[in-house]
Amino acid sequence: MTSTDLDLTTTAVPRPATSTRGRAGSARIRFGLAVIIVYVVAAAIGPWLVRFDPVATRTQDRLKPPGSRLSDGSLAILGTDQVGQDLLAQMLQGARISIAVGLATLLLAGTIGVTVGLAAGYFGGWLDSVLMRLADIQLAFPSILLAIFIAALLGPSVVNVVIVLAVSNWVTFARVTRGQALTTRRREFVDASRTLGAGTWRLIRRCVLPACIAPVLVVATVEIGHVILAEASLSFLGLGTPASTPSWGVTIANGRNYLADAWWISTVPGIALAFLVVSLGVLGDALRDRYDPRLRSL
Amino acid sequence: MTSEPLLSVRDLRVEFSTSAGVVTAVDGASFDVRRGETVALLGESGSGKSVTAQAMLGIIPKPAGRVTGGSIEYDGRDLLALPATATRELRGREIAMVFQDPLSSLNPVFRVGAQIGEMFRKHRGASRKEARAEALELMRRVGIPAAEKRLDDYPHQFSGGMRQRVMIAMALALSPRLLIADEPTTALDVTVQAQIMDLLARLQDEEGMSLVLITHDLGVVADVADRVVLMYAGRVVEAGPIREVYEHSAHPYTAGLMGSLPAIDGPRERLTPIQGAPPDLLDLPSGCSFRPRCAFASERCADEEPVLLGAPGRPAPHSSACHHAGKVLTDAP
Amino acid sequence: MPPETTPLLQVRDLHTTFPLRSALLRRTVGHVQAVAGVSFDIPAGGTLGLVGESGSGKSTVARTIVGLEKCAAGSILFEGEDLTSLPPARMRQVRRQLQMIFQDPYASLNPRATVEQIITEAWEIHPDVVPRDRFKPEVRELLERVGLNPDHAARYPHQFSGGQRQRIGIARALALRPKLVICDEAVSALDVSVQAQVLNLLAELREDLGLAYLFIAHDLSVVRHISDQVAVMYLGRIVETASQQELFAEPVHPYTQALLSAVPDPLPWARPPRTPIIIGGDVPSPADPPSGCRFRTRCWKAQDVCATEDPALEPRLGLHPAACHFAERRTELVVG
Amino acid sequence: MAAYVLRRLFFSVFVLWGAVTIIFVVLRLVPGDPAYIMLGPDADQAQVAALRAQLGLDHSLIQQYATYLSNVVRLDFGQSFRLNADSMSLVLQRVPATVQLASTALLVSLLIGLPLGVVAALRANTWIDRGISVFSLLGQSTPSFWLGIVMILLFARGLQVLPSSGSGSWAHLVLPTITLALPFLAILVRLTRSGLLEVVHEGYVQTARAKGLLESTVILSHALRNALIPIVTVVGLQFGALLGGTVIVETVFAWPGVGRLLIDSIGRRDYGVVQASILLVATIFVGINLLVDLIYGFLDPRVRLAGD
Repeated sequence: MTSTDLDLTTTAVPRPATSTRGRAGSARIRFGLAVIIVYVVAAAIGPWLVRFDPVATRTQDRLKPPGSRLSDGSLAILGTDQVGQDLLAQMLQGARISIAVGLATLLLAGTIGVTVGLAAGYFGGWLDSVLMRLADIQLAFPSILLAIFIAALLGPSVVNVVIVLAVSNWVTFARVTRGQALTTRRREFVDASRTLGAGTWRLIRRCVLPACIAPVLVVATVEIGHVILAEASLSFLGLGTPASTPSWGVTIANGRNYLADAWWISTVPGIALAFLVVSLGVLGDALRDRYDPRLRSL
Repeated sequence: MTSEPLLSVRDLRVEFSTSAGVVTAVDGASFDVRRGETVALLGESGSGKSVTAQAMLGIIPKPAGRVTGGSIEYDGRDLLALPATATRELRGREIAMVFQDPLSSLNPVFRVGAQIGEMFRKHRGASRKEARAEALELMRRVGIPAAEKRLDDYPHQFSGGMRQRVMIAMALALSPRLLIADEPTTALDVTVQAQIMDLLARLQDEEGMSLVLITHDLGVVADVADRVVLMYAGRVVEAGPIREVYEHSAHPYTAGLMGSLPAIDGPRERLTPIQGAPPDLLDLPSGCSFRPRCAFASERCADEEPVLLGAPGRPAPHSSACHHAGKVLTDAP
Repeated sequence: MPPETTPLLQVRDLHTTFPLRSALLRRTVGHVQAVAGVSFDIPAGGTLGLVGESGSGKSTVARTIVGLEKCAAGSILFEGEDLTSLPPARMRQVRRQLQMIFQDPYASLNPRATVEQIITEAWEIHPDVVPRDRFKPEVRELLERVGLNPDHAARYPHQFSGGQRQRIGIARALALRPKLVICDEAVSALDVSVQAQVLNLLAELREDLGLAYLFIAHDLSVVRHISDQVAVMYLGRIVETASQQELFAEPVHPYTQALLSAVPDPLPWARPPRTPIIIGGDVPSPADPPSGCRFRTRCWKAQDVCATEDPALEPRLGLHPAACHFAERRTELVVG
Repeated sequence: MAAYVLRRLFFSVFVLWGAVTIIFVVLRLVPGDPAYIMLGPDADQAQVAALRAQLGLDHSLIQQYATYLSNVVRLDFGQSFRLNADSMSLVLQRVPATVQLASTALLVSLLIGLPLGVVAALRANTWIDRGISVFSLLGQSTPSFWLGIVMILLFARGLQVLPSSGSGSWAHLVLPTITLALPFLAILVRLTRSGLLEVVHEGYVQTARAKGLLESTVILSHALRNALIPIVTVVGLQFGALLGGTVIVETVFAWPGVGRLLIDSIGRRDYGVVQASILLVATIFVGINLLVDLIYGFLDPRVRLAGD
């Protein structure tokens, strides 16, 4: 009965007056989206503008610092690597791979995770116990180790990276979806639909699934940054994408041997990678603050 | 009962910043609490009664909420003008509070004995052993059976009624002169509510302290309160001795509340509820906030905000903030 | 009740249990009897008030009748058909005449659906009730019926106040043209002023549509206001049942007497002073109910026999049924 | 409490069994002959046949699983053909180095991360909070292998104040520790901040204020103790990421730990060592999580007393 009195104080507290700032985090959302759009556009059309040939080697253009003129008269804005490849071209190609791997992994992990989470959360009982124990085992196993193990056996390839990362990332989606399904299933409006005679499928489709969309999207935004980082880590270890499709991780690993002579090979792709992941993090945080503050621990 | 007020709230204003805008939760509330008396602070959702209590204790959640005007004089000192350390010293020692939901109000990770004993340890510098003995004594006083055994239990191991007794024991630890109870029985069952109200009345009698009972339930306080202060949309709309106010309501809101209550005896009649919904604090009407729900409303009510004045033709301490108080009094059954 | 009319709803010896799981292997190690043998009738157009405190099982009774919980034993006869043994297709047909209004006006409406979608869902599930092209006018009519502005059909629940939301919940329950509506604490979450509005609306609807109610509440004044018959529950059982007039004027079970005595009275000065009955303790856990009479642990009249012999719910003192070995008339509790 | 400990112990064993089984399943799921994959393309027929016999590949899948389990229980992962030694003892030799690195990183993270998180929460929405949040976001987003390289560039090659690789002295420990600790520390800051912000609006914190306690007592005793409860679980799980991170950090800094052995063994297709390393790290992780569960039970009486 005093709930409104209390609501007034509790809901008001976490943020200062937002009247001057518009809706929660809209500036951060705009920033994150803008950066991501730039990356996506660069990844999509960049390789068309700056040609990249994975097998070309031009020994006369090896290890040129950023801003150098190359033997064919072109300008290497970000310098060249140990075989004379233009670093910018390589990075644009890398962006394409990172984003593609990230999206494909998310789609796969998300589909598996949401399905498992819905089943566990909605039906409960032994199905929930079995699925969630499975998720617990998965969580109790450091995911990068699992990824390393599978990748070591499967060998480096883009498809394998996606599979490996999806296997180690579905749990987050499953847990969030399960939690949401569980709380939604217990809400009175679901009971109300049941008293009207609604069947299981209708309840999942009309009541439970819509309630899961916002948190799943938030998780997806946060997770895609993690996935891109993990992909780069695997590639750095030589277990990710093969040398013919050099992702940022591969380029950074290659540059390690030339740190003394060519610092840019390792540092520049790292900055690009970190900036993308930071932007995804900013966007994810802002979306979470706006749509689902309960997911803070992610 | 001396007439000298222990606590005197004057023109209190409290604002909250919410995502939807700034809300005036308390808008110029004034009332007194005299020594040893029981005052009921009555109101529905959004009336500002709980925020008023928080302001009295100096625990308005910051930074969203802030007191923007008025004074709260306690024993001659303005609490709002005192430095933070001074008001903190008063809390627990002079003014104590019991909250609505005893489960969330007790710390789940500490034993109840330690939570009660903390009052003695932190305020009086008592040793662990002394604090424990004091806590035990208090638990017995508030009627917790097998208190020695329960001293080392955690809040989740208690029932709702027992938890509220623990809260009361904690509040009474340092024999405060003013106890504020914010909806102390709302979360409890009827039979347990009767136990807690009985306990509060007994303890007040023993301690001779002043008691402010905050509630939405007109019936709960009728037996125990000396005076009642009714709030609506952050303002005091009617105040006076409880029987006088209940039996001769001089504000249409009070009269409406009385008409909304189904009776426990006598013939069953159709209820005469108040029209409309409780006020939206973000979008209050001009003049009298109750105007849109009021059968007596006139043009004057839209233009001029009514102030708290003596109810016409009624004995002195009864006041009402209504331009049509006289008509309300004569029209009532 | 005259024997020639079959009651609309007959509940006989209803039991509802919840499994109690062990922490270690999550195996079922026992059962909580939330409802332990409850029987009552509701005639067409009648209202039964079911009162009790938390843990009494009153809400579980409601949820079991509408099929939200599984019935462990006993029967639920609706117009003579047993809901516990009907084939699924017939069940859907019967159950739709039995609708529910929920407690929480915030949680009981899907926040992502408009008022129109909330109400028409019933007709989508049961396409024979209202043809699709009649949806809009029927929604308007229903909204008007429950006192809402029909132009607000496209709004979302959060745009309404608590009382208005509860009206939407009532409209949804009425969409399938039920004969029985179960109100599970339907007014307890509302402010006093709004609660009275909704109570008046429920009374109007009963008169206009010939509805029967199972009205569940913890507030005795509210139950008294709306019910014809009243049953008092304690720990999964009915301890006393009578007509509204008789129960409030001459309660014979100690628990009912204590409940009545504890009802807050806004005008105590208007009647002779009464000695309140304050019972100690709390409701015991339904997982481990006391032997014999379940109320004996809090009863001031309890004797040895109460621990060994479960008192039957049968007419006592020539009055109405009560489950107490030491039933006693007490009229001073309420001046009638 | 006893029931709770027993429950968590049971679960730990269950998880280890699951990890062992996952390795078995993955090994068998990969297309091709496991013996052939493990030995690599340049192995001769005799070697393959010998390994097939050792793994029991001629038997049914269930028998293979039984053999595998019994080998694991006896810590028998076979001989390392490349290094000519028992696989498990090879791994065990490397454990101290990894434990040293991981525990230093954990300690550093806790000592810096928790206080930073508390400060950020107490100064929520001020520039201090924003600064800490930006730091935390950067820490979480910076790829650790890259950070390691940049730090080698800066401190080892540029300023020449710290060694770039290898182990032996405390100076060797500095850069790997920072690299390994940063992401973990960042998460800790964030969890502490949000956890504390969540509980400061709880009723019991209001009660603590109403009791007239010092603000520091209110926050550090009443609020933080409750905020720690969810943090502890997540910290336990995130410790897995820290252990995984050792693989990368050890590779970057040529730190002679299990992680580097693992990567080297993958390169050499020395799968006995690979399995042994992974299972060992998994065991450490499960052990840590058991410890975390016990701390959790200690912090939250509701969990501890649930079984009683």
